[in-house]
Amino acid sequence: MNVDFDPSLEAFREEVCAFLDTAPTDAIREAGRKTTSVFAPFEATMEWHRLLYARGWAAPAWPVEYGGTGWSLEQRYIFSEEHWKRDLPPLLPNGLIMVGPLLMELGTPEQKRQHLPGILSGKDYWTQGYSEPSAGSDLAALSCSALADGDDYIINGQKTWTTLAHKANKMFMLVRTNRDGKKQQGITFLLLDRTDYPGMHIRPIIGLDGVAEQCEVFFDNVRVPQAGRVGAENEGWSVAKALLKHERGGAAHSPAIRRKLDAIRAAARDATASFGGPLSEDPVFQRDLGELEAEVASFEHVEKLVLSGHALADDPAMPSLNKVMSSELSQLLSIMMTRVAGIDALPLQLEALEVGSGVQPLGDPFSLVAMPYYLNTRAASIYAGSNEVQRDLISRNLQTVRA
Amino acid sequence: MNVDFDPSLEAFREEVCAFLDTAPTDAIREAGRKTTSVFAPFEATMEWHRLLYARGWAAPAWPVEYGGTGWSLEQRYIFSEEHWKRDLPPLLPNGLIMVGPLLMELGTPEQKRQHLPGILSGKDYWTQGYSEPSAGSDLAALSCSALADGDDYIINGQKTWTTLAHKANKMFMLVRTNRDGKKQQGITFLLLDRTDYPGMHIRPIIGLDGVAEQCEVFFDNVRVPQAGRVGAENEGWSVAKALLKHERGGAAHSPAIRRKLDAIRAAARDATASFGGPLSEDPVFQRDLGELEAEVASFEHVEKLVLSGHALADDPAMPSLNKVMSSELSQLLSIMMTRVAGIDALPLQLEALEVGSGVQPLGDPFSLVAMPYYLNTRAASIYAGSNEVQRDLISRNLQTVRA
Amino acid sequence: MNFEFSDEQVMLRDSLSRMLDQRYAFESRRRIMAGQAETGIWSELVDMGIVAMPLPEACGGLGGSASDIVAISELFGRHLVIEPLLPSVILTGRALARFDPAGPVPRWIADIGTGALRGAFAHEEGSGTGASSTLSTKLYEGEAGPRIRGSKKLVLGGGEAGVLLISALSETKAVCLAAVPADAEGIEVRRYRALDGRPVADILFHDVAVDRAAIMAGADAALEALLADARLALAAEAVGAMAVLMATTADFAGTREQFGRPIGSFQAIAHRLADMKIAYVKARASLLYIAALADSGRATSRDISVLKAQVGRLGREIAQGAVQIHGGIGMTDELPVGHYLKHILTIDGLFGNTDYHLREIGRVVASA
Amino acid sequence: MNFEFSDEQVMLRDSLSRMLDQRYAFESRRRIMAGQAETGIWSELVDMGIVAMPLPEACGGLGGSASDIVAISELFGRHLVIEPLLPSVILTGRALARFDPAGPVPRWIADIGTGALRGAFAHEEGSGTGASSTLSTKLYEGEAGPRIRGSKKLVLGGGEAGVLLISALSETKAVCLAAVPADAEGIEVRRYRALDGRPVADILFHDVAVDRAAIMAGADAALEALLADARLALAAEAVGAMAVLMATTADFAGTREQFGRPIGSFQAIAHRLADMKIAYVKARASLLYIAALADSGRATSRDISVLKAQVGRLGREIAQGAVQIHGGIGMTDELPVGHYLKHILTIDGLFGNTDYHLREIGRVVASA
Repeated sequence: MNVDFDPSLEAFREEVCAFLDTAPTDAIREAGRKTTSVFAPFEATMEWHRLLYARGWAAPAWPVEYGGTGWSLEQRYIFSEEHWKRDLPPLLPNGLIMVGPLLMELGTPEQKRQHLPGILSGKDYWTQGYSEPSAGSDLAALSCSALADGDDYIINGQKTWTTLAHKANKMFMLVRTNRDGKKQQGITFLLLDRTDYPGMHIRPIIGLDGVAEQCEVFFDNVRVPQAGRVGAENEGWSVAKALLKHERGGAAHSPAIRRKLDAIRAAARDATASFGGPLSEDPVFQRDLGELEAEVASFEHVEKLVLSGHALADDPAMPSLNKVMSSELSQLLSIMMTRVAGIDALPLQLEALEVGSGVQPLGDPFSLVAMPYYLNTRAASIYAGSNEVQRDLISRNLQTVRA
Repeated sequence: MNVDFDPSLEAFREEVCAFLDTAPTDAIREAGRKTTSVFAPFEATMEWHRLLYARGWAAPAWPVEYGGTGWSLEQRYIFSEEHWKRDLPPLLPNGLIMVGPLLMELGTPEQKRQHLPGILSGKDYWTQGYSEPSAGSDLAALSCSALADGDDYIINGQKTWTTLAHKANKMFMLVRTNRDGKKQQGITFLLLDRTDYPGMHIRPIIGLDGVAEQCEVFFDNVRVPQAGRVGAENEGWSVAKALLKHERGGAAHSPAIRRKLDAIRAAARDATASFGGPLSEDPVFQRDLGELEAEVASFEHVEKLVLSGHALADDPAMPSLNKVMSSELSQLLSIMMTRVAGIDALPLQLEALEVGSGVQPLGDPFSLVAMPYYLNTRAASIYAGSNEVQRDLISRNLQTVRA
Repeated sequence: MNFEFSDEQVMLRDSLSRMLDQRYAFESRRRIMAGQAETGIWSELVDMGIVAMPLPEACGGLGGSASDIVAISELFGRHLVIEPLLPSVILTGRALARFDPAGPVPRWIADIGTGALRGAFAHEEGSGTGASSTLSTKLYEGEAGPRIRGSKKLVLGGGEAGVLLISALSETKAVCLAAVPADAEGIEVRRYRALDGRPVADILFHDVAVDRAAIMAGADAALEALLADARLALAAEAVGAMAVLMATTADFAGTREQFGRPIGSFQAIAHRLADMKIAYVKARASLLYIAALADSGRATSRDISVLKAQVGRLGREIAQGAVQIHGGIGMTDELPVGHYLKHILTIDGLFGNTDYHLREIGRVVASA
Repeated sequence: MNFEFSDEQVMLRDSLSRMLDQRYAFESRRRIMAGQAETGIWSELVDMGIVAMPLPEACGGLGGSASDIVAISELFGRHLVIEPLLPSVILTGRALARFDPAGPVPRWIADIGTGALRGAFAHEEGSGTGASSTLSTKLYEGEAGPRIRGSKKLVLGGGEAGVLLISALSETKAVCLAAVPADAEGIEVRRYRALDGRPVADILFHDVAVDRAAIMAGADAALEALLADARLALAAEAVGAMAVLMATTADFAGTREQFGRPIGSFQAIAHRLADMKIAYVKARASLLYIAALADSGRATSRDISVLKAQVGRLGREIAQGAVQIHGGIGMTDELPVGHYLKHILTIDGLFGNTDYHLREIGRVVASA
């Protein structure tokens, strides 16, 4: 056994640190500190995307031929660790982690040529049009339809939970092209090269945290080119499954989670316990922190075993295991954040949360983000396949790895 | 609103206390202290049953005409409270709470005459023959058969989890008399006036806690009189449901639970915390004790509301709610007991646990019972309708009481 | 024993429910909170006698008992009512009624009872516990009479109040209560809204002069009573909110279909709903039992802590379950679900959260 | 990074597994424990090199690493093996190898390595934490040389050992380790079994004379290493036990039918099994990661505490789930399930339980 990253990677780590310490603008750093969601504040994060692109580091997971870094899994872990340690905003995932890798696998040469450069450079932002009001966990029940008409499709229907659709200029979506047979059949995967087609209407939805992160998108006879279809007509379900593989096989979550725990520890040293003294010295807090630390550590260990290529990585339930573990750890951490913030978590401070608003928060920066993060993170066990669905999947793969 | 018992009951309480303080023998008190199950040590508990019978108090819930006390619900609660406060062994339930009240409701005059006196006096002990290896939560799947033959039934098959069958001289059971139709049909309820019929074989089962509390009973062409049938042939399922109503409508559980918490509090004052000092002054222990206290208090409040005739008592889910709450509280308390006992809970001390063994335990009496109680209490969420089944039932009655 | 509301309480609850159903439905409330609709709710509450209810009869009130407060507050919770009954009447009004009736105090009480004046209780200084041991606001003897110096946070209704009831320590470290007009010199108010939309304020007292007749020295017991009232009323609000979450989530799970059947027919959802019901039954039983105890004057601080801790813990369990079962739609501002969650979380944070009260219970119980 | 067992470790595990499958199946174990069968297991373990494995090469051992100990101990846990590898070799033998090689010590180590002698580590005094700060056993200078006075509890294999390794405080309160023959005058042994059937003993030391050559003064680091070994080996046993519970419970749920279908097809059971798998994956990942850390000499006491706490907590979750899913049959002594539960609970109680280690972690982490 060997617990270390390849020692040659220390030089790499230093190179990463040097850039991350100097390149981000104040607005980018502010956006990082005010990130209360998987989706960091849009404008500043896209600015950071473009700076990383200029450095050649926008796509750690992409192969070099498409402008990626060609980094190993270990390098990517190191980059992620250092990125999180500095509270920088994570790049928005839909292009880089979802549709980009999908196009590399299944896109036509023309689709790759047309879309990959804009994803890489941060010129374009893609929203995901999957869920519908009646098709959530049961995604295959979707009914938003596309009717072939010449070289086009005509789309009618509605999508919902289209994250940041109001900021996006591109959209990938699933549409129903056939109503016969099993509901997983008759679904087609489409790329929309604009989000302002005539007949498209985007309505932002205010979330629990007071922020418009999600949207509804309505389609009223929207005519889009068939050239945007990925894979064959009616075979979009398998395209979506291929995309899911990329989404879930993506970056490690533990550096982000570790960072939240570090923020909690730091805040606890400044906070006062209910019964007096620094919260960090309160035995009850210490016990609960100890439990969180143990859980975070075990999650890191799982991810590092997977990263190292341990047999655990081949467990067919691993994507679901990781999703449940990471989402529920995030939720536990978010509760602990509100607990450490105490009553300073109770003011509603939407303006102070906006990047560049210049509004001073009532409490400290940690308390400012605690409750919005808690509220936003309630969704972590709902989106991307609810945790109930994930547990169903895990329960179908109960064998344990012996090696 | 009014929170008090009827003030006139104080005299009653004093009368109860006076008897409970003086009547029990040393063996009875020892049995109470060594009770680690719903089923207290058999011999001493039956001795206590007979002493209470002599005082006229064996059956607080029975009507006077059958030799019961005729006490109100409040009087019964007071009796139970004082009984538990003194760590006396609870009387064994199968006769007094289950088959006795059932016979009052559905038994023939002859069955009442034959069986009720022995139940009341403690001469007889009844075991329950319901579960079978393939019929646990799904009790209606039972297959142990009874074939009518003249005035008799001939029984073939097997029962399991027949508590204390090896100590019992009577048995009530469900048998299959018809295999057609729905499985709930074709079941018959039988009383066996002996447990030593030719062809009956009783095998005690050692439990997790090392004690033989449960048994298997095998029937090989056992001939029993049809006179023992309660209700009509093939209608035993509704008889069993009537019995269940008595079982669940029975005594309050909160006095027993409160008593366990009191024992924990007392033990914590003598125990040392991991980091030094009395455990009772340890902040982490205090927080966990506070949570237990709050849960116990809420459970008491639920039972007192039900006792007072509050609308909550009419909630059709109340028996299931009470079963889940009381069983899971018992389990939480049992875990806390092992925690307070610390390493003194780890020795296996079967001999010291026997009433009258005279074997000194390695640690204190609290530590002696902590682990056996924990182990035995794992069954609380399994027996009498597993908690999974109870939650199914609760989920069918989700309306809440407004009054 | 009897834990039912009295006939009078039931009648009052019925008419209050009717009024709130009509006037304070979720969409109306949204418009009211956005300042898009005039609210006449407060004056309706005055007309119904609800504003005067918590005050002693000697002060022109209706002598409301603990269970009266619970009866009303539970309905406030069901409707997410943010009218200032709690800060103005239940806290400030009832506390002022314990002062010597001298100086401006009787007039303030009378005006609070008619709804003409609003009061607020400026107590919190940051610990979140409500414990008097955490006070650092000073009541001291200035050159021209008593003055108050200190800062208070998260004062419910503090921005709209005409009179402020302040907790402070005297120069001998004795707990005092003092009342001042909100427009007195040296008072600096920063208004904002709490998570659940309640108007709150941080208030600085820069050596504010206090009328000697508006001071209660040796106010430990009065403060304890005040905190018990606050916790009881808030707990009732929380239980009211839980009832709505329970009912709407059960309904939703029974009608929302995924995979061709109601999601409530999936055992994972069904059992979570069962756990929510268990939580609700416990919380409501404790509310009614402890209200009855309080009516008889026998609710200890341990009992109040049990109630506050249970509604915090069980309320969170129910609210988080409700959001999860609603799925994406439960994450939006458009549905009431999230507002109830935020209401319950806000209540948990006021006058001692779950964790604080559990430790208080443990402290008392372990050594008892 | 690499967290797989080496080829050598895999080979050793394979042959050990084969041996235990044949010779230590549940029914054989039951007979062995009831004294109804002769066990040749210990001598087989000697022959396989497993007894010598944990000892340094300089002492005639095979220089086993932390991951070697984990590789073996995990299989011991899978089979509920109660042979004294842990007390005799991993604890006593390895610790004695850190003593100055003088007096009887080298001979004891050699005999432990051949299996001819058994050792036991007499450390626990009642706190259950393993912390040296809780020691009160005294090592003092008597008239005719050093002596030990004190009492120890729950000494694993203490009744069968020929040599006892004792932790004690010197007259200057320094932590010492000392070894004495178990038949020395003044040693009083009370044998019993722990919950999981392990033979244990309480041992009183009535001013027992100690060979000065068998004392290690200033033994803080040695004791820390000893405790780390103990915790790592016990954690590995626990993870082995969890694996069996996970597999047998999943199998049971897939075949046991109620209501006309396998109980594992009910979502409540399926999700509980899913949670058990999550727990197992976490516990095993931490075991392998921290074993690798220990191999490189970089496992801190925090890491060891994380592992011990996780196997305690997650092990209990899995074992309780296994009993519940098995239902009535899971409550019997006849099925292995309950024995694994008791094994896991016993492990949790040794050298610091979950609660203790979580607090230790929190203490270290909060101030770091």
